[in-house]
Amino acid sequence: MNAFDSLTGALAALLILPGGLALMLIGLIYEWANRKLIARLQNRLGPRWFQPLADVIKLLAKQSIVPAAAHPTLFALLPMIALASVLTSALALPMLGLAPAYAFPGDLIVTVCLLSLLTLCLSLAGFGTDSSFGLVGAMRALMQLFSYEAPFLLALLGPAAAAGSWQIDVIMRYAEANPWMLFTQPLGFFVAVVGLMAKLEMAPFDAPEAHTEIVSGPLTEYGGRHLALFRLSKDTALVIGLTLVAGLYLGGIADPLTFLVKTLALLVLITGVQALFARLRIDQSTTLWWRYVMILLLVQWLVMMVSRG
Amino acid sequence: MTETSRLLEQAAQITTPWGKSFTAPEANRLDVVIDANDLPAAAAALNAACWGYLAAITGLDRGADDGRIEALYHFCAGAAVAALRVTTPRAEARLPSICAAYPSASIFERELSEMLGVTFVGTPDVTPLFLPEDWSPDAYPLRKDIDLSQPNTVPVRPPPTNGENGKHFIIPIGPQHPALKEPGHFEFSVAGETVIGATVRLGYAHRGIEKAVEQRNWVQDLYLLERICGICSHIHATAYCLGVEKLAEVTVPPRAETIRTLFAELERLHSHMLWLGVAAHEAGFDTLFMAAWRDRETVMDLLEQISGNRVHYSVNVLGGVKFDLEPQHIDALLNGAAFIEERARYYFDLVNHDPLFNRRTRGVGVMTAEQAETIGVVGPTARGSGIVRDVRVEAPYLAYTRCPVEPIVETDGDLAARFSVRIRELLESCRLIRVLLETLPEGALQTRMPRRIRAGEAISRVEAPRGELFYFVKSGGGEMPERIHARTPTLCNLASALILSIGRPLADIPMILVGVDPCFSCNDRTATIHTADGSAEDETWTWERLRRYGIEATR
Amino acid sequence: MRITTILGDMLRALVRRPMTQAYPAVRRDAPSRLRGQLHWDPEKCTGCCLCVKDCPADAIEMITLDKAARRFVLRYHADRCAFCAQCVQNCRFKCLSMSSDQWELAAKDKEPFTVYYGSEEDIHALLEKCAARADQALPAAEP
Amino acid sequence: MNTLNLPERWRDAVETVKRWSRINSPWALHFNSGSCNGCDIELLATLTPRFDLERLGVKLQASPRQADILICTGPVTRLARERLLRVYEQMPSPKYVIALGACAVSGGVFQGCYNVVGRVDAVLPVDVYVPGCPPRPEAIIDGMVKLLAQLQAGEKEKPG
Repeated sequence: MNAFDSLTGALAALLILPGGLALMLIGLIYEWANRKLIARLQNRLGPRWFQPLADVIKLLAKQSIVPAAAHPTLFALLPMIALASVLTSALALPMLGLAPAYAFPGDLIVTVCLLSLLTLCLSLAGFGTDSSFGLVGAMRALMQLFSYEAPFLLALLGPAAAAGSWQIDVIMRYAEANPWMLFTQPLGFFVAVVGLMAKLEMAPFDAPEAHTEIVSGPLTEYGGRHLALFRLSKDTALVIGLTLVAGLYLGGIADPLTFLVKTLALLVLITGVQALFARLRIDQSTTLWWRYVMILLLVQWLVMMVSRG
Repeated sequence: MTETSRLLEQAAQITTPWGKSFTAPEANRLDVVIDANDLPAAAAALNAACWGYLAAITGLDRGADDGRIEALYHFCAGAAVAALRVTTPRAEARLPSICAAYPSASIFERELSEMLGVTFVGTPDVTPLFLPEDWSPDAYPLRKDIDLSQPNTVPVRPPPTNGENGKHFIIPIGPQHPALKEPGHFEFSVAGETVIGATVRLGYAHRGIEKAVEQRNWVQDLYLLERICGICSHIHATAYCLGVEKLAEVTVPPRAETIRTLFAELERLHSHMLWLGVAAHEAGFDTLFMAAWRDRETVMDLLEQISGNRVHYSVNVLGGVKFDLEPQHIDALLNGAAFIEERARYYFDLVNHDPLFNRRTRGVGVMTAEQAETIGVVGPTARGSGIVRDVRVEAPYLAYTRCPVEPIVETDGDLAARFSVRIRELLESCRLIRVLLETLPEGALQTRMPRRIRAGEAISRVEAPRGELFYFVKSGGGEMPERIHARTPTLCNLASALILSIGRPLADIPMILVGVDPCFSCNDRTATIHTADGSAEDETWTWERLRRYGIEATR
Repeated sequence: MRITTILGDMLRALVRRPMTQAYPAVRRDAPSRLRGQLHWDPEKCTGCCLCVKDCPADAIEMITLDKAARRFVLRYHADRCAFCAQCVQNCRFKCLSMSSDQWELAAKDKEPFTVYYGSEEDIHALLEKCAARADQALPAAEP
Repeated sequence: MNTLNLPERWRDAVETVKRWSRINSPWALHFNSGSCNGCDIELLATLTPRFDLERLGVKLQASPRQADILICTGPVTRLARERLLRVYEQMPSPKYVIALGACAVSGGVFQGCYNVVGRVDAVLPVDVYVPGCPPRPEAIIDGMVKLLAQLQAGEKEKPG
């Protein structure tokens, strides 16, 4: 009963009270940092600092059209579920150096799964709109999900195994006390970063919404406030993903300063990779995951097991 | 010109059994008048002797007084152009098809039947090409007596529906689609991620320019034809000017010739760089897109500085050019060429060595030389498959006669080869710009042109950035042309893209489409390519069927 | 296999200033040959109408008020103009020129696109005449 | 928003924020209704490093559902007319239309061609006209800025 109380309390804090809002705001700022850096890498000026905020407010204030072919309730509900699941996944994370709102053993798995719910919602949104672009995009999103999900989770389990716990704040405390796992498990770090990019559907893994092929993929028919919610959930997922990987591999995030420095450093790395590559075809991307990344991970685990004896 | 005269003599010999009269309107041309019934036999003889390729079929309405419609079958070999001329009564226009010998004639024949109301006996396809669905079936736009003040419409058939069609899934692309900056409607049937069929509906940019030129005077037409295409505007205007100047027997001053050539090469530079950017964008490689367009601004600046406009430079006037080159322009051009050269080397390195980008280009959309020959592709698309087809080399015009061009050829035939060809052409264009500036003659810019052009017919062929551009200009001696026929390089290349896309993953389609650098405002046609149900293999395409669609387009 | 040749370009872009021009804030001069809005100087015009004849877009109308007194008004339609400069070429008396400065022509309605050139009183006279014959005013203003 | 019973002051504030967001985040959709490509490549050029419209918040959207401004180039051909209307209908309001280039504004050199319906405002309500053949990228930005200025001034406010 006590656990339930604290859970609902934490949920309320995240979803309704400033916690969730702050998280979304950080997400918008990170989106801006990402776009600005890409622009600079392309020798452009790039967006102004308030750009993502203006985008979201504008979308919220716009007329929203529900296509005739879509199920009206599902159409409106999916973005909300996506945002809620992403926000819920932040429960177990120590953000900005604060203690996690609701930590429990095994919350690492739950967090990653809740993040995947975003992709599932996106796919369902694509399937639900009866647009051929949406369908193809949804198929691609799912295909990609199945290919990166396992390696990504395994890559995050590396630090967990090292720390001997599946609870995020325990692992992070272990990470703080020990040498950075970026150096002890470099392959795992590599897979975690690439997996994060795939999870966030960033180039070169943006095949599900490759707009030269399938317009905007699953979101083709989405506009107005539904789109705004999806964008917010994606931005929030970006922050959560960065926190996870930075906390686990870059030696923990004890205070707000290290949190900012480490997540932003990771963002810069991801953005650089994003600008550097051409888009992978969906078949190339799945091949990449199963043929190369899986092998890398297995090597990593083998080394870990051998070194532990 | 001995090679050309030898070719023409050979053509005359081949067609002797059917020829009723042989004339040579220009040094490199031969007109053979034959009887309409002999057409298939004569065409078959030319085909059997491998004399050139079918470049275009021009239809002429000779008016109510004459009572006949004339069709000109242009064959080109090197610099030589031989035309078979046939006539048919206007009231009941009927011609035998030559698709048996030249499958590529199909689209020309469809155009003729749609625009002039000629019935082709034995042609495989008679569906309308580029007029809207509600266009009246007995209004022929290019006939002289059509009343275009009427809407000429009939009630429409319901449009085809998108989405699931039978058991296949159809992905529509266009006319409004981010991959296409221009309108054209494609439908790809897919099984999973694999394309198993492709159709295209063009005509979204069909404005009816060939008819409009007959209602405007010679000078106005220059600007109208320039606006066939915003990317290769100068070359359209140049082709037209060359034709009209030939008719008027006006010689353009050498300085003007060089300036025209210079602009043609600048246009090639900007067009190829634009293409490089767009192709990179299709591959999801936005950094390269931005870089290519950033560097392209150098060329745009040069164009704007010299001509006063970034896109429709309108450098040409009939009889010469408008704008002279000042010393500071020459300096700017040399600097610009040096810069582009440096960047082109860098891009060449990039597209050949970037591992992820190469995964999207190597072995994608492979077209063998034999395939290219039968489909009838032109320009860089053909040169990427190892075929030297470049009018600047085969039949030099303007200043290319003084400054020879080195043809750029790659043999792999895939997208990577097309990238290489276009980027190496950037280098070649930079070299040409330097040579042209070194040998820039002094003198006047314009020769006076008469307002009325003496009656006659002229053919001009030029090399647009996308391939050979063929113009046929006919004057009746008045202030307005009687007929202008422009055959643009895009459609034959586009047909190749549709053929190559079958059996490929959907993600490759934008790349393959863009690989041929399609230009829909240049051409407005419908080509339909279907595969048999359920089969995703190229084998469903016989060579005959392939060839039927490998055709040049007209406007 | 080289890892991404474009990396060098990206890093160079990062240290260099962005290439972006701050256009609405900073307005750079266009090249002197730029073909902007057409200008007409009535001083030397003989009313030969060669400019009108060869205009590909019907953008120029020469309205003769009094041929003998050389009173002409030139009505220019910037919205139709193709900025090809053929009229400038055609004019034997160099009455026409294209501004290198007036190229920001965007407007929320089409009113500013119809420009009258000529002396004040001629334009006034013409507009009055048009108003008087409101039924057939502004010949061919709307195609 | 209007159903909420907010005090006048608050409603004004909400309106101001809405307008601010609209002005700072104009997402555009490009439709070619039969143009010669000239305007299209110049529009594309405004997105590239030299002009970079992203600094004004402009993003070229792929789907009409996500666009605020329809940028239309070229004279409207008979075939393109239906499509143009359909794309416009798919856009959520408030929506605006920019007619780009002489052909879109007036028909340009293609006036009277048999397959051309005519200028864009014969089909759709146009908010800003940008003449030029084609307009320079700066002139396109100028048109965009003039549209945004209209929004700022509160003109053309449409229910949304």
